Amino acid sequence: MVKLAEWRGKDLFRKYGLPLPKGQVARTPEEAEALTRNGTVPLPCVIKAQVLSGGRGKGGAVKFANTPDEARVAAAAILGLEFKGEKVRELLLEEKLPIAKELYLSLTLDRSLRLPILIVSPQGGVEIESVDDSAIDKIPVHPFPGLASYEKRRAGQTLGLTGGPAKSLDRLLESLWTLFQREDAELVEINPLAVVGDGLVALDAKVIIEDDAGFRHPEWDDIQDDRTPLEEVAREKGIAFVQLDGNIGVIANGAGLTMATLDVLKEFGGEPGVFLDLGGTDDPKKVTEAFLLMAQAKPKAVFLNIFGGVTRCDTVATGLVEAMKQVPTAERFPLVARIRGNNEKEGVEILRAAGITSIPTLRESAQAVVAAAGGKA
Amino acid sequence: MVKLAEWRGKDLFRKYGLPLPKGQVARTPEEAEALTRNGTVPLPCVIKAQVLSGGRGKGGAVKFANTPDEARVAAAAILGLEFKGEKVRELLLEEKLPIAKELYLSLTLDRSLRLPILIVSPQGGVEIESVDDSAIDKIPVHPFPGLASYEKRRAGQTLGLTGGPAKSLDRLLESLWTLFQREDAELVEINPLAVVGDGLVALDAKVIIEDDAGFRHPEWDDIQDDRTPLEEVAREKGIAFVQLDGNIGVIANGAGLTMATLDVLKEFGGEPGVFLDLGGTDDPKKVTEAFLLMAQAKPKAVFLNIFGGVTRCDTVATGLVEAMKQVPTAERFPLVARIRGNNEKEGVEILRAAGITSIPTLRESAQAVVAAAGGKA
Amino acid sequence: MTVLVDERTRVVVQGITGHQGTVHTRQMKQFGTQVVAGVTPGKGGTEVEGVPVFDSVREAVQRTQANASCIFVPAPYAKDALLEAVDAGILLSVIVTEHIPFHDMLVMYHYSRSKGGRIIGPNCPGIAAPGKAKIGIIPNVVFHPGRVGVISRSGTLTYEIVNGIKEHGLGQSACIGLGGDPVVGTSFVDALPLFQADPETDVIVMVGEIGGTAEEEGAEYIRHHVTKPVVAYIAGRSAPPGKRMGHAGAIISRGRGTAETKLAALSAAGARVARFPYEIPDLVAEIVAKQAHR
Amino acid sequence: MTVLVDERTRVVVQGITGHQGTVHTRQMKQFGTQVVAGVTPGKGGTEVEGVPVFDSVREAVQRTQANASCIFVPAPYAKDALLEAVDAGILLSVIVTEHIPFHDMLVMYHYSRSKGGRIIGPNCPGIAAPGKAKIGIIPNVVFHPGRVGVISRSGTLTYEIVNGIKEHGLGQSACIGLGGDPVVGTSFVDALPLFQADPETDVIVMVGEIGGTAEEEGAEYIRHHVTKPVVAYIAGRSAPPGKRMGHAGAIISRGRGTAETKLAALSAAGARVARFPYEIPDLVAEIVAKQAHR
Repeated sequence: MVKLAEWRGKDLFRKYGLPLPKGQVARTPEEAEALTRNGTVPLPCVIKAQVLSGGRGKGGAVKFANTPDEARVAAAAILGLEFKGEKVRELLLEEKLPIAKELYLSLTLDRSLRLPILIVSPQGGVEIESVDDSAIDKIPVHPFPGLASYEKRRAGQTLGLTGGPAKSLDRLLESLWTLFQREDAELVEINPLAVVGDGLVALDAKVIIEDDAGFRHPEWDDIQDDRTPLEEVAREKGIAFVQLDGNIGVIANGAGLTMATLDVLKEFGGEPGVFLDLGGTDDPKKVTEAFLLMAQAKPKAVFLNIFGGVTRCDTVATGLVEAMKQVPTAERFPLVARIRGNNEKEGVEILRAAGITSIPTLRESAQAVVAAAGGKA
Repeated sequence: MVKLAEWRGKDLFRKYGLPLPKGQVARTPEEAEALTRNGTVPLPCVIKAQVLSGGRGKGGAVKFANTPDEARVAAAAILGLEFKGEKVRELLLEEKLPIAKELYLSLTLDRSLRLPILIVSPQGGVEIESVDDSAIDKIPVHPFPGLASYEKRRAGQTLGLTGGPAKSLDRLLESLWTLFQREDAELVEINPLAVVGDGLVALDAKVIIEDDAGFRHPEWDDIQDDRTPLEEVAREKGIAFVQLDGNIGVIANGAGLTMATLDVLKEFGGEPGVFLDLGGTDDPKKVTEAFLLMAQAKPKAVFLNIFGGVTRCDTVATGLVEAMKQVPTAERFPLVARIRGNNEKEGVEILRAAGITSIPTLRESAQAVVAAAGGKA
Repeated sequence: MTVLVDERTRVVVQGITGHQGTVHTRQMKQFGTQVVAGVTPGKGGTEVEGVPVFDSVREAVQRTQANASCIFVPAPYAKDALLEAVDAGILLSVIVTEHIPFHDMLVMYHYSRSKGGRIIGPNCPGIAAPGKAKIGIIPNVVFHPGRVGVISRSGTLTYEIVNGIKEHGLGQSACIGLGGDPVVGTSFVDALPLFQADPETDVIVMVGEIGGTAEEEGAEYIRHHVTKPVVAYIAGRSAPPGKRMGHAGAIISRGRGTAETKLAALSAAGARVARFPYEIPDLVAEIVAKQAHR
Repeated sequence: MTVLVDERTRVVVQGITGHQGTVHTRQMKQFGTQVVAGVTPGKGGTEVEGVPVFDSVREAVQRTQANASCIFVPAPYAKDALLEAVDAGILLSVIVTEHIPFHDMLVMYHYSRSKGGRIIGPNCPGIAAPGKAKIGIIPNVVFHPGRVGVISRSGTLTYEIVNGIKEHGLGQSACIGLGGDPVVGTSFVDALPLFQADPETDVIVMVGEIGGTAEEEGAEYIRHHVTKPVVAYIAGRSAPPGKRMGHAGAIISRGRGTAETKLAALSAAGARVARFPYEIPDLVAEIVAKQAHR
């Protein structure tokens, strides 16, 4: 799941021939001024912070400018803002267009139908979650025949388009469908999609690409995402790692078991701070790496909960003991372990030899780690 | 059904990135000489008549040349040849390659499976009809997932390819499949497909495109086909018209009825010379046009056999009477009519007024027209 | 139900506002068919021959519970029309349109089938069960209710034969015109079991033509699964190879699809083979007479 | 047959020569499964764990009558592997491979379905029926033949729970790991009817997690069609929205897919809901004890 910044999404849109306002990225106030002064971005223009979180408008991250000087001032005001933890480093400057109507349009996956779904609403410019279901049309699209003309007509009808804008929609949907498939997108959202004159223009572009398809998209390699630096390192190592707000680090194998472990900790008053899913591995080095990564997150205590399958208990124990050697004494954390399943005996023995006791039940081990972290259990 | 000349087929192949020998079209002996002299076509080269019928090799329509002078002489020998009724006007000159092996490969429609089918054989360079079934592999390809990698591997295995040629096959099949679908082809055949060095080269190219898909291929408009001039005129008017060897012209409505009428005539000793299927029409002008077209084929007698459905009997009768007025007396032909079905009475009456009697049974009317043409009935 | 259609069949006509659509809507209604809706995008809200027109099949189905479609839209739009019908839940579609590219038809056929749908045609006259319902363009006048089932790749030749059966004092249980294209939604092997299973059919007439192997496959099916008497005719005995005889599917290519092999296969499968179209009613009458004697 | 597999299941392992393929072929055989063939293109003619290896699934099926597939091939080739299995006539495929792009899986799912095939997974531990057969990677040791059916979106959590059932002195009729991806071939609504219909299953355990609405749809199915007792657990109650929790499918997006709505739906449908994984065996034992009393 890689969210693209608006300007990257619009670069993709441009590649597939979708209708966009004239615009350009700026990284300094001076650049913003120059772009508007030399006509690259016509005036009046809108200046938008390129951050991944939504709700920019309300947060002061979108401003308008009528002159190059105004553009510089606005750019200076937005650049460097912290926006939901994300610093603004890029701005998108775009011509301000005479909007007749704002619509909503997206293509995403319907997990239940197991089909792509085209979602349209005549109420654009607001979050789609806030729009009443009766004003939203959901059109499943089957990948075999692809997006059919009758489906495009249906979308046009729901959006209340006729004439030029309806024709524009036809082409736009064709392009968007191609983009959705070829770029392995999880979501392409245009909100608002604006009626301007006799056609349509995509005022915003939200694109989420599926990183599992990265093997056919070498061009994605250098794309920044909204992962934390540690999450990014974990991703490169093939470890599922999510930073949360608490102080207990959880290492488990398997997404379900890891989540269940978090749930149990929370139930006993603990606050999980790291979700680390080892996945299936029988390489002790990967386990060591995972632990060292965990150490970098500076947890108050760590809970290791393993049910051995593909990942054997002795492999995990070996990797863990090695990791503990490598963590400087000052950075060590209390560790509670529970290892069960394949090669359990061997694993428990390896841990014991290193001075770590494996507590066999989930309840007791969870309570122990919450206590170690200073929680209420 | 439009058969493309080899050079046109190869132009399409080139567009889709299929591997071809270096080559160029020549229309005069001098051009042939120049192309080989200036290196456009490397020597030694092969010079092939661009005619649509097969078996060119045996017919003296393919020659080799080692020098520009030989190329000119060979070109002069081939140009102007009559080949199964078709005059040679174009030559394809191509470099002669060191062929390690000749294979067969085609993509066409399997009507029973209702699927495209990939046909491969390690025995290339001969007509596929003469190859034993055990040396042919037929691989159905479903349009939903498209040509799968495992299908390409299977083709490579049947062709006995490994290493470079196998990799070349992979790319070639991908391109050919794309061409087959995008160009609305009925048949793409490469025979022989040659192993040359570490790769593959398409030595011949047979492409048949489906003219029903012409609405999405304006680029086909100027393509010559192997239709006779009258057949071409008929095609433009939307009349199914086939010239045969006999002397009785048959006009009927509907392909099945027209064929059945031919069969009956033949059974009674007649020789059908024109198959003219009016199709479904209720425009008397179209009927008139069909008759005038028939007159141009100079039949000894004409049999009109109509069963009125969409095409009403009175429409046909009106059109026929109008046509008879327009045919010069000298070119008139004996006409036997049988009109049945929708508005039969009205039609029979119109014909009677013009001096034409409709014979209601197929047997008697067929016998009458065979007699009129001087046949044995 | 006789075969595929009956009094409960509720037809939506796609392309109803075109000339053909309008004419045949009238004739289908005259036949007694429940034509409940028409569809032409942009013409929703109007009426044709007393039938309400909608902008989409989905709307037509929601409002009128249409359960079968008759498609008259021009070839370039036919694929879309069929997909629309299938996605609207319609499981029986008769496609009259001719000149649909076979690449389109491959998608239409396999998509429809994956949803459990059946296509008759394209380039076909449709299906009719006298006294019950008709979807398509076979002239009403040739029919008379009876117990002869007709399956044919032809159009007018079918009318001629069906009419001949009527003129012999017999009638038809149902008639399916499969269509003359290389790829058809319903072929002989698909249609034969319907008539074999139909209690209202005593004799089956099969009208084939040159091109492809649909008749040979039908013969194979007859050999193993059909117990009712079959009378067969093949058009195109005198057709030369390599020439497309009016129908896109009627072509002898590379030595395959000749009338001889088809006739031999049908004959070997136990079908009575007619040499002339006008022999068919005679053969049928003969069989019916024998059945009556038993 | 219990559920999907039994003694007649003949497994071909696609990607058998890889590390995972080899290890799990051995373990499947140890479980008692008939692993009859392996496939790795280019490795035909070799053997792995006593199992003959072929170049193609078609060949494997022709020679060994394999009727189910276990797919271990890497994500970029998984789509092709599944298509190959389906085209070779295999109607049950377990895909262990993770990280398959969902766009690929959409094609795999709909193509397989159009041919009447069923996919378990991808990114799943597979299916096992103790004493009969196993396709996939669930550790053999957690099983004991019995009458509890388990359906789960998780891997190791399932092992833990299945093992807990065993440690309670109970056993399993079958266990299906559905897989953790957003698009899976078999979902709760597809698996529930199998256990409901299975005479060897008395209780159904359903292990869900956050993301999507598969549990809600399962609950709806339970409400209308399942008469057997159901014990349910949902992992991810403490997960924050917008974060992918290990599984590609485990994400709360735009307020949908929370544990709360799932638990509420299951509870309303009459399922017993466990708050902790270790409560599941207790609840199951309680139900079994009551059933014995009746």
